[in-house]
Amino acid sequence: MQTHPKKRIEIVVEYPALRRLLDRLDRAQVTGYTVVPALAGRGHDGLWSSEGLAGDAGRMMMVICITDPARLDPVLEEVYAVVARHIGIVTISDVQVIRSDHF
Amino acid sequence: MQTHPKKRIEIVVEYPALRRLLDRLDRAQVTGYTVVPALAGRGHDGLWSSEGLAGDAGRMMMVICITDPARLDPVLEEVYAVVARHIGIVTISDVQVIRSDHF
Amino acid sequence: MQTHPKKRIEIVVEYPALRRLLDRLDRAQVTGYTVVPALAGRGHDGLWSSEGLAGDAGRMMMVICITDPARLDPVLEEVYAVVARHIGIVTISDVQVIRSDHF
Amino acid sequence: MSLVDLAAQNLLSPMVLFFALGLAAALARSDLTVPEAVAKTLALYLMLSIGFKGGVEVAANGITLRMIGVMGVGIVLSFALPVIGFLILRAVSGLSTVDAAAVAAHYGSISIVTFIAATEIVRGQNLPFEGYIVAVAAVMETPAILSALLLARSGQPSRNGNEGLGPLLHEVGLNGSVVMLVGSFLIGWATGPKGLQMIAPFIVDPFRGVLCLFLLDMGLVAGRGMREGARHLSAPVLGFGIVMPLISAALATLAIWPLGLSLGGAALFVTLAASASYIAVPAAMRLALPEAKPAIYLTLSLGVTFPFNLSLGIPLYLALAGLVAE
Amino acid sequence: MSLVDLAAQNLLSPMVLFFALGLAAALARSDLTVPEAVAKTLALYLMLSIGFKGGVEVAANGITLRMIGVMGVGIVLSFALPVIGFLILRAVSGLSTVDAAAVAAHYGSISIVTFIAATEIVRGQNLPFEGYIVAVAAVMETPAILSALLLARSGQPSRNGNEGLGPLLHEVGLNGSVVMLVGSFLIGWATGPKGLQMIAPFIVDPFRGVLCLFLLDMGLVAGRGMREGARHLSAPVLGFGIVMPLISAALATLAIWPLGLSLGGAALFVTLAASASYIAVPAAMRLALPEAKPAIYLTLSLGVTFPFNLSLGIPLYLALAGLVAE
Amino acid sequence: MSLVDLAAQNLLSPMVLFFALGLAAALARSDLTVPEAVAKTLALYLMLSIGFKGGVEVAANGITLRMIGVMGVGIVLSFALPVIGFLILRAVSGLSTVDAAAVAAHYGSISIVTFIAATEIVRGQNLPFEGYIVAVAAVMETPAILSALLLARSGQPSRNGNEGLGPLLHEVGLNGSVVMLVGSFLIGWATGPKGLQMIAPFIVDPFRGVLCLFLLDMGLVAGRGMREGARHLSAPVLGFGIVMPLISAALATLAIWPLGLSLGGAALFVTLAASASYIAVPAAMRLALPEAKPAIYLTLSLGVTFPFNLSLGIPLYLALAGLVAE
Ligand SMILES: Nc1ncnc2c1ncn2[C@@H]1O[C@H](COP(=O)(O)O)[C@@H](O)[C@H]1O
Ligand SMILES: Nc1ncnc2c1ncn2[C@@H]1O[C@H](COP(=O)(O)O)[C@@H](O)[C@H]1O
Ligand SMILES: Nc1ncnc2c1ncn2[C@@H]1O[C@H](COP(=O)(O)O)[C@@H](O)[C@H]1O
Ligand code: NA
Ligand code: NA
Ligand code: NA
Repeated sequence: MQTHPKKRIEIVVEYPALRRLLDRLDRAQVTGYTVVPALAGRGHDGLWSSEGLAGDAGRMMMVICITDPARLDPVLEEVYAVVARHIGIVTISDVQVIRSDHF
Repeated sequence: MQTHPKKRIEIVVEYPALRRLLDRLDRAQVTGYTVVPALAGRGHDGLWSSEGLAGDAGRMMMVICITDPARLDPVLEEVYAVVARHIGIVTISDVQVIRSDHF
Repeated sequence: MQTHPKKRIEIVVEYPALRRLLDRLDRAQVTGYTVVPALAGRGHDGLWSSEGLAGDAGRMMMVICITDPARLDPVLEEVYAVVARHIGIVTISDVQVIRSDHF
Repeated sequence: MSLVDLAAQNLLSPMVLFFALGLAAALARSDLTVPEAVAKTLALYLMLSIGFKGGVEVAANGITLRMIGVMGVGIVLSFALPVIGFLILRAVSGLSTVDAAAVAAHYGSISIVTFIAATEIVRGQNLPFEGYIVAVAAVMETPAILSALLLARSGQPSRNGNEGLGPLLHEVGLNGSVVMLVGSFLIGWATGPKGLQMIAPFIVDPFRGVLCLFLLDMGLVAGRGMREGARHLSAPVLGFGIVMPLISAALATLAIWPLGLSLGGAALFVTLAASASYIAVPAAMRLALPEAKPAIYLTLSLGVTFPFNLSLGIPLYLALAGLVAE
Repeated sequence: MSLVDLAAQNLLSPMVLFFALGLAAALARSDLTVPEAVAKTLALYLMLSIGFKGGVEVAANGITLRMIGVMGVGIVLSFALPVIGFLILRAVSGLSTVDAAAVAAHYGSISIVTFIAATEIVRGQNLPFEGYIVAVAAVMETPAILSALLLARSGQPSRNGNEGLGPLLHEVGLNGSVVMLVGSFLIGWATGPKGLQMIAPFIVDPFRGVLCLFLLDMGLVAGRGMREGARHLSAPVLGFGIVMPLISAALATLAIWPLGLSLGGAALFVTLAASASYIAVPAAMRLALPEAKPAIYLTLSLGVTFPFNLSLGIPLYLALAGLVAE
Repeated sequence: MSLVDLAAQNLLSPMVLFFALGLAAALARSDLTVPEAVAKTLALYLMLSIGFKGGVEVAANGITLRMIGVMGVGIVLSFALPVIGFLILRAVSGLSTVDAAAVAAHYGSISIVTFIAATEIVRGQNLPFEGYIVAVAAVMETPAILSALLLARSGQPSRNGNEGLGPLLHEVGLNGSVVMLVGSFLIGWATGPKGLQMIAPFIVDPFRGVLCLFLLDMGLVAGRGMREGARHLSAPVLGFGIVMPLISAALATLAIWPLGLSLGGAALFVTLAASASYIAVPAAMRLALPEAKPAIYLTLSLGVTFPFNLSLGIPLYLALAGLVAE
């Protein structure tokens, strides 16, 4: 099958900042994103786990966004504006997709 | 450590079509797959969130399948047969594994 | 934006072995990791699903760890020490990050 | 009690108010949510409870000819209502064949939560009702799906192709909510009042409170759906979401006339006909008619028809039932 | 009953013991956990129940001038206490301006679970209390957040920049737990004792048992926090977690004196002032002051102040209230 | 009541029927499921409730020499039964040393849900039983794991190497379900009947209904396991899943003879011996003996022995107990 190169951005971010991050992605006009729950983790800010939490502070989410290489930089800038102030990380990788027009 | 190249297929698909997708993967004789829950997302078909849903329509799942590069095309064809009709996306990326025979 | 190459290790492992795996990652002095729940899957050891399980045996988790290419091998050795004896798989891929010092 | 009094009293019940709270919270973009795992379990609980209690009453009263008659009428209505709905939609709305068929399927099938809300209102008026109405609800869930598939195919060359009707029927018939409802009904039937007594503190006493929590969740989901889905609904489609239940109710009232149901039972039967599925049918439509847009049928069923039925519809159906019941 | 007897009796209540069990299990690194979805739902349940019951009592007793007075005092305290806390922290601890402001916000706001535990203790002494105290709890949740923001900005040039106060107020005011508490209060008010009777087997009878399960979970989370977060807390900060509640309690006792609350009501009011938020404020701080370290404020509020209040604080506040109540 | 009557009555109880419903649904590939978070919580609830109630009865009756004797016999059995099971498996099945040891561990340990189901049956016959039997259940959970490890090592050179016994004992002893059971027992003991009265509407009244929901879930999981795991079980292994409980029951009946337990207590003790773990031991085996195939031990314990005990086993053990009880 013919495939087309895209970029996959993977963001791990604290839950209270999620809505802001998604608003930023909308603003950057990405064609879509998917949110996956994270259960636990460790980073510079220490260990965390969502087990037993009744509130939102202290939970993390993973957001995956497939975007065109040409639009990577503006999207990263919006993402970075949120993640720089909040607890979280960003990674970028190369992927292939089948229907290029979808993204 | 010595590693071997494989392909990683990542599929985001609506929950009601999950069983069909997995049957297709079985048919394509992949050696395995892993299903990860998705919480929310946006795409051409709009925003969705699984929060509060009592039914299955309106939820999405993420399926990850590691496969041999040589068998990528037949697997993609099976995957595409489901995803083309349903709400969902497919991405392919390069990965390395340690035990080649496992996949 | 300037980006730096890192390695992304993705591990699917049975839940009872998770604590050991994370201890090993700590021992290998990775800067962090994220744990994502898996819902169901299939591999050489057959089908599994966490639906309805009251206990921990029979569930799987996905662990994602971003690490420096220079430290990939020692990390993989620790990971392998756990996964070789337990149900699970390991894949490695290339990613880019923005802040190199964070990892 | 007059229809207006009944409606007013219903609007001020904790059930309706918790639904309204959820609706308002979602429309105001509050982050209030009920976790998915809990929403699913509350639905299982409601079906376990309503099914079990229905079965216990059948155990106490036995199978009657009337019961079989009512079930038969229910099945016929579930087959027939989608055809009427489909024709109306094709006439007045711009929906495609497939979308019209998918929407129509929801209105031929039933909403178990609307039904449960109606049982609480009926009980609040101290009206007894036939326990087997739960079984009627169960048999009315799926025929509408078949009707809709035939209607959808009428409009287009068969390209459902690779997935046959067999697997679909299996998936729909063994859908979790159907299994839970029917299974609990059979267990209630088998164990009778003695079984009920054993588990009543779980399935009877806290029932209404659990229903309030579930309705809060439904309000949240409906509100979110209205926010996202409203732009997919044209005025004629919106109107359909109110008018179709009234048509279904009228037909059901006529159909049930000769059968001599009690007032409570007739009100519940009319409510079933007027209600629109929001769990089983949407999932079936995603499988059988994936081309149909879920934003239309989900928003209409959950965001328009359900609130209408819960607030004004059920009191009205009770009044309608009064015209034909014993 | 003497203070010592009351404290001893409280320490042996199932509530406190289940919290202790959770704490011990987490400190011993047991893998006991309550799933997140369930913990969230238990919190919703507690707020639904406490809000609804409060509303029902207001329905029965009407709005009084005293009620308005108590709410006013509560709002003033919620604004003022963070200032006091902030000044103390800046004087005795090495915390940065932002960290001190964030910690202080928690102590100006309230903990609904501490409040609920106090209602159970008050009820255990057969003391009635004013139903509107729940509304007081609701209005005391957010003013402290505003105070803290102003305090934090006093220390640094405004770089909160791109996200204004408007969206923040929206997110805080429509926070799920606030909506649930206030919404249930209003529904209880609207439906009154008749509504309560309908859902009492769900929201009243099992309430204490559910509270035990929730406190077990809080113990688990608090213990985990103590294990991870202890190294972030210096001795002065730790001390603040005990002393600040006492200061707040003393001020609240004085402030409430002229208002003539019942003994039960006064004890609950003092408890509110002395309690520290652990759900709404932490989430608001992550949005408004992301530079503040959550390891400090979460560990202090949940790992130090909450256990202190639950075990020794509440009996003490009840004794304090005895000095000024009618 | 005759054994046949008792078995028939048990087979028609809501508990057994809900388990059967789950089993049937899973075997028919229905998509009915109980969310994992809820299944875990139902298990916690059952352990909280059974532990607390046991502790309350010990508080009422005090510690007796008999209690210590029964606990001692329980510990000895938990150590000894795996040895017997292991020898049988090695003789009749083709299982490897490690697989045989892992399976045997499950049969030396206990199943708390089987125990709970037995308490309901015993209670249904109006038979009182000793409250401390819950503590006996707790002490019988882990010795079997140690036995199995020694057995497994007997067959192979020690390559468990890098992970010592210490961490394993910690993980097993502080396993969430053990902590919940023992902790609740101690809290029940500390608070006594007064504590029970406070939370009875949560832990006593709805108990049986919650048990039904949990058994539905166990049926679903067992059915799924049977579908996937059946091909891993040879005829001799399947037979072991029925015969071993009978052997354990017979030995327990003899062992308990001199101790003068009540009929209810003896029936529960025999049930404990005959039951096979399906939560604590599988998790321990994944850690201690990862080479052992979970498809074998999980399928056998949950898919064969549990249904047998729930339906026919418990009535039989009650009859057995009748031979030796006071
Ligand atoms: N560009 C994207 N990046 C990540 N996930 C996406 C993207 N586009 C779509 N998705 C996911 O796939 C689902 C279906 O996409 P669609 O078919 O475009 O509505 C969305 O709801 C998202 O969860
Ligand atoms: N090829 C694969 N692609 C994705 N996930 C896999 C694959 N193989 C195995 N897994 C996951 O790893 C688990 C254990 O694999 P195994 O040890 O082969 O049974 C499986 O149950 C899957 O969840
Ligand atoms: N190297 C890493 N690999 C994977 N996830 C990470 C890594 N570093 C941080 N994370 C995730 O991002 C969260 C926030 O990271 P930090 O801001 O470093 O505390 C952590 O709690 C982890 O869940
Ligand atoms: Na209908
Ligand atoms: Na306070
Ligand atoms: Na046993």
